[in-house]
Formats: sequence, structure tokens, C-alpha cells
Amino acid sequence: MGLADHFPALIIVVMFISAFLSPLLYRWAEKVSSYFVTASLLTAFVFSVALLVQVQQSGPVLYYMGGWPPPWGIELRADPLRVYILIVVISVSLWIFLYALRDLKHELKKTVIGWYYSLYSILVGSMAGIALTNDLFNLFVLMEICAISACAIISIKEDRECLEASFKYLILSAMGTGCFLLGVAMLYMATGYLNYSFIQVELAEAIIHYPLNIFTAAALFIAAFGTKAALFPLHVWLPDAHASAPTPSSAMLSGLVIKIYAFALFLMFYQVFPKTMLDTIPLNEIILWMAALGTMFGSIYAMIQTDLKKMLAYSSIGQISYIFMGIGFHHDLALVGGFYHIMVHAVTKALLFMTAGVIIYSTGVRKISDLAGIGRVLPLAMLAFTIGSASMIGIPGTGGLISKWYLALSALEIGRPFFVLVILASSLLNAIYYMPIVINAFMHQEDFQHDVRTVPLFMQVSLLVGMVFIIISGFFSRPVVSLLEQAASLLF
Amino acid sequence: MIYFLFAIIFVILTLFLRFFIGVEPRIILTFYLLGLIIFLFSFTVAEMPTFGSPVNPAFNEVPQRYLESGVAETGAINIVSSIIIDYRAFDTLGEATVLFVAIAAVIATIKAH
Amino acid sequence: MRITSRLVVPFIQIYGIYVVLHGHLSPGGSFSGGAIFGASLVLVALSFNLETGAKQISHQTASLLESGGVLGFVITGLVAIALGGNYLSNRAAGFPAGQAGELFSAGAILIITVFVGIKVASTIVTLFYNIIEGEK
Amino acid sequence: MEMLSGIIDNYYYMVAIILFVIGMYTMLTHANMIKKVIAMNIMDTSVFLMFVAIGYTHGAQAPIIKEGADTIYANPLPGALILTGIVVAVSVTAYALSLIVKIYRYYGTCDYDEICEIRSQE
Repeated sequence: MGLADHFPALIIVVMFISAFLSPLLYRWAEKVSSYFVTASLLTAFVFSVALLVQVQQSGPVLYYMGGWPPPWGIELRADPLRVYILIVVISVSLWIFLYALRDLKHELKKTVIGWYYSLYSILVGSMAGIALTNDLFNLFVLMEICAISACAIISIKEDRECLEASFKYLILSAMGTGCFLLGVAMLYMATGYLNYSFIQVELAEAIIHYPLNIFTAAALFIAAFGTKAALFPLHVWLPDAHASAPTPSSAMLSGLVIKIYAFALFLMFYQVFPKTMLDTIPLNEIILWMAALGTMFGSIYAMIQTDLKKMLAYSSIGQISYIFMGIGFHHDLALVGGFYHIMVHAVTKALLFMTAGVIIYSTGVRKISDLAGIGRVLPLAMLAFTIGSASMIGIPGTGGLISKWYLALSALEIGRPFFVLVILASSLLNAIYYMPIVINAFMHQEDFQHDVRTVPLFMQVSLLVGMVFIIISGFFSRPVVSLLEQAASLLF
Repeated sequence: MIYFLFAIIFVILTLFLRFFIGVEPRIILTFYLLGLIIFLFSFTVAEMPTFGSPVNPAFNEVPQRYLESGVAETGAINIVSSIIIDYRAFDTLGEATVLFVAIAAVIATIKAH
Repeated sequence: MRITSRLVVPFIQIYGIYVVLHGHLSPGGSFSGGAIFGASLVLVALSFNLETGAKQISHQTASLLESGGVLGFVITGLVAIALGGNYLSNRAAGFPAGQAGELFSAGAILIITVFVGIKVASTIVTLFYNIIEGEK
Repeated sequence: MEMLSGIIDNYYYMVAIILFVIGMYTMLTHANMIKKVIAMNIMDTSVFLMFVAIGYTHGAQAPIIKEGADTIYANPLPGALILTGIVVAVSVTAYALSLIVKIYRYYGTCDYDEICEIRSQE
């Protein structure tokens, strides 16, 4: 048995170790702790790429924690979809961390940066765990870790709005986990297992004896993950939390944290509940309609915002709805679209938040109306903003088009052209609130009014990386799409 | 017949609460809403496996193996301990991590403000 | 009050250690035992004053113990990998199991219990002090 | 009537559900933050009650194995899970309380409505 057999466990453990050590290291050697976290993120990245290679070669990897086979022990499962999510999570968080190294110094007090590193790596570790675990109760524990650390990286900024926002977020996500645990209790009661695969087998039979139990559990799961992933009517916590947080936290929360819950809901639907159940009850329809409303209302709310970060936060509500649409169509092309959108939107939204962070760092401007003429002062940042918003709208040549293309294609294929209209209309709405900012920034006649600080090299480089990636994802989408198609074909 | 009786009791109760005790309509409505939710849940409860029965689905081969061979496999006679620290040790690692996160979050919040 | 707590605290602490060490033999375990031990330290701080309480265990040590407790847990799991088992495995990795029912039995269970007990006790103390200090 | 007897048999689950609804209602509607945290705990506790009730078997004993004795033991798994769950709930409570301490220092109140009022006045 070599190291290669233990990758699924090691990815999580490496992040946890870095979290436990970084506050201690920070106290004695500041420089070392940031290198240490970067190194462990890199290690986790290497491990997850190696895991992808393993999965591609020899099918899903199952890892038994403690050597106990399920249903007695906890099982980690690495199939292509989960590893894809894992790689997205770890690589995007590595990129955001490189940006955060410079940005945190001016946004946070010096004494808490070590704790920020710790919370950040625990957040990454728990998200990797959510992507990999195959056990309902383990999922609950990891979700709770994820929720606390996500709240803590908001409230760490010295600003009273952050406190309120993170309290609201904490209460609502505690409600979410409460609902989730009740659902788990009902499923456990009816089946006697906690492992996804065992539950799926057992439920096919149990659904005859305890149908209401299982429907209630499904409804509770939708409520729980909907709250955590800001599905439209349950999104109330998101704008405050994402807008007031420090920039790297905003990028992290908007880019990854809400998506991991959408992915968890996807796992519930396709790997926990039996296939027959989705045919008999219209759970998919509920999600689909909520998502359709979310794309419209998220964009409409975003239009009336005056604060740049708040607008980006509302735009996240619209964009997460595309991912839910991908789940709700119950079709393999839609899944490809939804999962491609997870990656594209993670990068794009993180890039947009970083741009906002750079603008705030260098000029202190937060209001959209004050951005006029900024394109001549901060050309690189505004170029990044332009490419990011192009991807949000879905202009050809950016990654945003690919995901919308697949979503619309599958909507046509299952014979629901109405949703194509929804996707088109929301793209139009996106254009309505992103384009004026870009146009104003470059075309405005007068000069920019505020003082400008030079942007550090690290930040510029990370903006550049994001831009390049979005363009690449727009032109060379084939490898990822074929991976996703292969994974989706396993499910249907 | 019995539904009719329930309806009459319901109306009388509402009128009584509103006019003799003087409860606000908003509060009465909220209570009825909560009652409705609990009523919907009660269908689920009625359908659940019987409480305390030794043949219900939760008591399958999983706890059976814990109880029968737990001592031999882990060496601990307290089966709950052997579950939390051996069979499902990763949960406990997560739990210790939750404690650590709570500490980190509290210290970060308190030091930052 | 002070005399009572001075009398009671050593017994509480011994009881806490007992509960931790007998986690695999009797009801209780790392969490209950650690909480009892931590509560005794909080009791000292409450019945005397914060400074006397802080003498018992300083912030530095508390946070060291915390990280140390979890790290010990994680490393016990890694040792299992080094011994050839899966992560966090006990018997399969070859931890000595001993005679069931005795104090030093159950291999990794005892080690992990002690680590988690330390962790929980220091967590309770740290939480208490930090929230009190935050209020000032 | 079949339903009624089902509920009476499962009164333990029913109590858990009622507590859950009470906790959720209080958590979502009350303006006082401390009350929200208490309600959160009620909600969690109700789920724990439900879990523990699943593990109960009539006439069974706590799962500490005694050599030679021929007894029925209760299902140990829910108990073990709930030990984890309780610690999780405690840590969320601790963090929420520390947030409240800080919010109280900024605004001088724990009431959400009053905070909104203070903010709108500025």
C-alpha cells in the first residue's frame, strides 16, 4: 500500500493540518505561515489531480475510513463528477489565496491574519470533504464546519455590518442544518443506513412502506440546501454577507461555498433518492421553477443596486440558479451545462470580486456611479471586469456561453422552449446591468475624480490568471465537457 | 360527521379566543398556521416505524455487528465509544475540527473588533 | 464559596481524568470528561477572580494544547497509514489491543480519547476567557 | 383512527416534531438575538431527541457489553451520532454568542428591530 491509495483522505487531512498549525506558525514566523498554507493548498491540488488520473484509469475510487467497509464505517467516494468539483474547489481557492496574501494586509488587523489562514484552510478542507464523503452524517458534520468557517471569514473584518451579516447567515444556515439533520433522521428511521449507496438501494423498497417519511425528507433537504445555496426565495442572507465581507472571503463565498451546497443537493437527488422517486414526484419541477424565478429576480435586484459589491452579490443569486436549472432539467446535457457553469462562474465571480477589491484597494470607491472614467486609471482591472462581465452575459469567446448553450440545448431537447426564453431574458438583464459600468469606465469624458494607489504585482498577476482562464474556457471547452459528458452518462 | 364536529369546535375556539380572552387576530392566525404544519407532519409521524419496537428498520445488521463483534474488533467494551472513535472516527475528527473552528472563529471575532 | 470550590476542584479534576481514561469501559468518554475538567478550571476563575484562574492555565498553553490535541488526533490517523492500514484505522493497522475490559486496552481508542479530552478541556477554558475578555 | 393510534404509538417522535416547529418559528420570527440562539438550540435538541428515540428498544440496556449476560442492547449508533451532534451544536452556540457580545458593544442592544432603527437613523 503506497501513498497513492490514500489520496481521498489525505486531501482533507492536509488542509486540516495546515489549519491547525497556521495560527501557531503565524505567532512565531509570519512569513512561514503563508508559505505553509500555500504549500498545503498546492499539495492538495497535486493530490486531487493525481486522484483524477486514478479515477480516469480505473473507475471510481472508494476509500474506507479506518478500514471499516460501509455501512459500518465512513466511506469516501471519488467518481469523476466529485473529483471535478474537488479540483475546481482546490484550484480556485489556491488562486484566491494568492490574491489574498496582499489584500488581507490592508483589510484586516494584523493579529487576526493567522486565524484567517486557519479558517480559510478549514473551509477548503471541509468543502473537499463535502465533495468526497459518501455518508449522510459525515456530510452534516462537514457542512457545519463549512458554515461556521464561512461565517467567521465574514465577521473577521472590523466592521459592524459584517457582524450582523454573519449572524444572519449563521442563524439561517443553522436552520438549514437543522432541517437537514431532521431529514437524515427520517431517512435513517426508514432505512437503517447512513451510506448514500446503501440508502439508495434500501429506499427503493422502503418507499412502499414509508412514502410520506421519504417525501418529507426530500422536502427538508430542498429547504436545507436551498437556504445554504441561496436558491431564490431563500436567498435573504446572501447579499449582506457577500457584500460586506473582506474581498477574498467574498470571492470564496460567492465563488465556491454556495456551489458546493448545490452540488450536495445534486448528490442527494441522484445518489441518495432512488430513480423511481424522481419520476413519481415533481421535485425537479419545484427546483426548476424556483431557479427560473431566481435568474430573473436576482438580475432585477442587481439592477437597482448602487454598491458595486452588492450588485455582484445579487448577481450570484441569478447565476446560482443556472446551476439549479442544470440539476432540475433531469437531463444529461443540462448536467453538463450546470457543472460547466460551476467552474466558469466560480472563476468569473471570483475575478469580478477581485476586481472590486482592487478598485477599493487602490481608490476606495464602492459606488457604481463613481466608477466613471476609471478605465483610464486602472486599465488592467477594468479589462478584467470587462471580460468577467462578458462571461456573465455569455458573449461568444467566454466560458459563460458554453454553459448557457448546453442548458438551452437540453431545454429544447426535452421540449420546454420556455426555459430557453428565460435563459435569454436573464442574459439580457445581465447585459443591462454589467455593460453600463464597462462603457462608463472607458468612454466617460471627464477624468477620474479620486486618488489612485498603485496596485501590487501579486494582485495584477492574479487578475491576469483569471482573465486568461475565462478566455481559455470559452475556446477550449472540449476536455472538460467530455469529462462531464462521460460522468453524466453514468447517471442516466 | 366527525369532521363536522371538528369544524364546529374549531369555529367556537376561534371566537372564544378572539372575543372572550381577547387574543390578537395575528397571533391566532400564527398559531393556526403552526398547528397546520404540525398537523401535516403528524401524517408523517403516524407512518413512522413504531417507537421502541425491536424489529424496526433502524435495528438492522449495522448495530447487530457493532454489538456482536464490536468488543472483539476494537477491544472496547463501551460500544458507543468504539463507534465514535473507531468505526466512525472520521466523524469525531470532524467534531474536534468543529470545536477548533469555533475557537478560531470566536478568537478572530473578538480580536478583530 | 472559595473554600468550597478549593475543596471540590481537585476532586472534580480527578473525576474528569477518570471519565476520560475510562471512556472505552464505562459511559462517558473524551467529551464528557474533557468538559468536566474544563468546567473545574472555569469554576476556579468564577469563585476567585480571572487572574487567579488565568494562573492555572495561560492563554499560550491553552491554545497550544488545543492545536496539539487535534494534531495528535490527526497524527494518530497518519500513523495508522504508516503502519499499513487505512486512515484512522485501529486494529487493522496493528495498534495493540490488549485484553478487553482492562484500562490499557483498545489501542488507538485510548490514545485518541486522551487527545480529544485535552482538546475539549482547553476549548472550554479558552471559550470562557475569550468571551469574558471580549465583553470588557 | 389508524392515524391516531399511529401518533400515540410514536408520541416520542411527535414531541420532537412539535419542538422542532416551535424552535423554527421562534428562530425565524423573534427579533431578539438571544432568543434566536435559544430557539436554535431547541431545534437542534428536538432533532437529537428524535435520533435517540430511533435507537430505543423496549426493555433494552445501554450498550456496554457484559460478558456472559444474555441481554438485549439498545441500538448504539444513534447515541454515538448524537454525541457528535451535541458538540457541533455547542460550538455553533458559542460562536453565535460571541457575535452577539460584539453586536451588543456596537449598538447597545440585542434586538434586531432596534438595530435596524439605529442604522436607519444614521
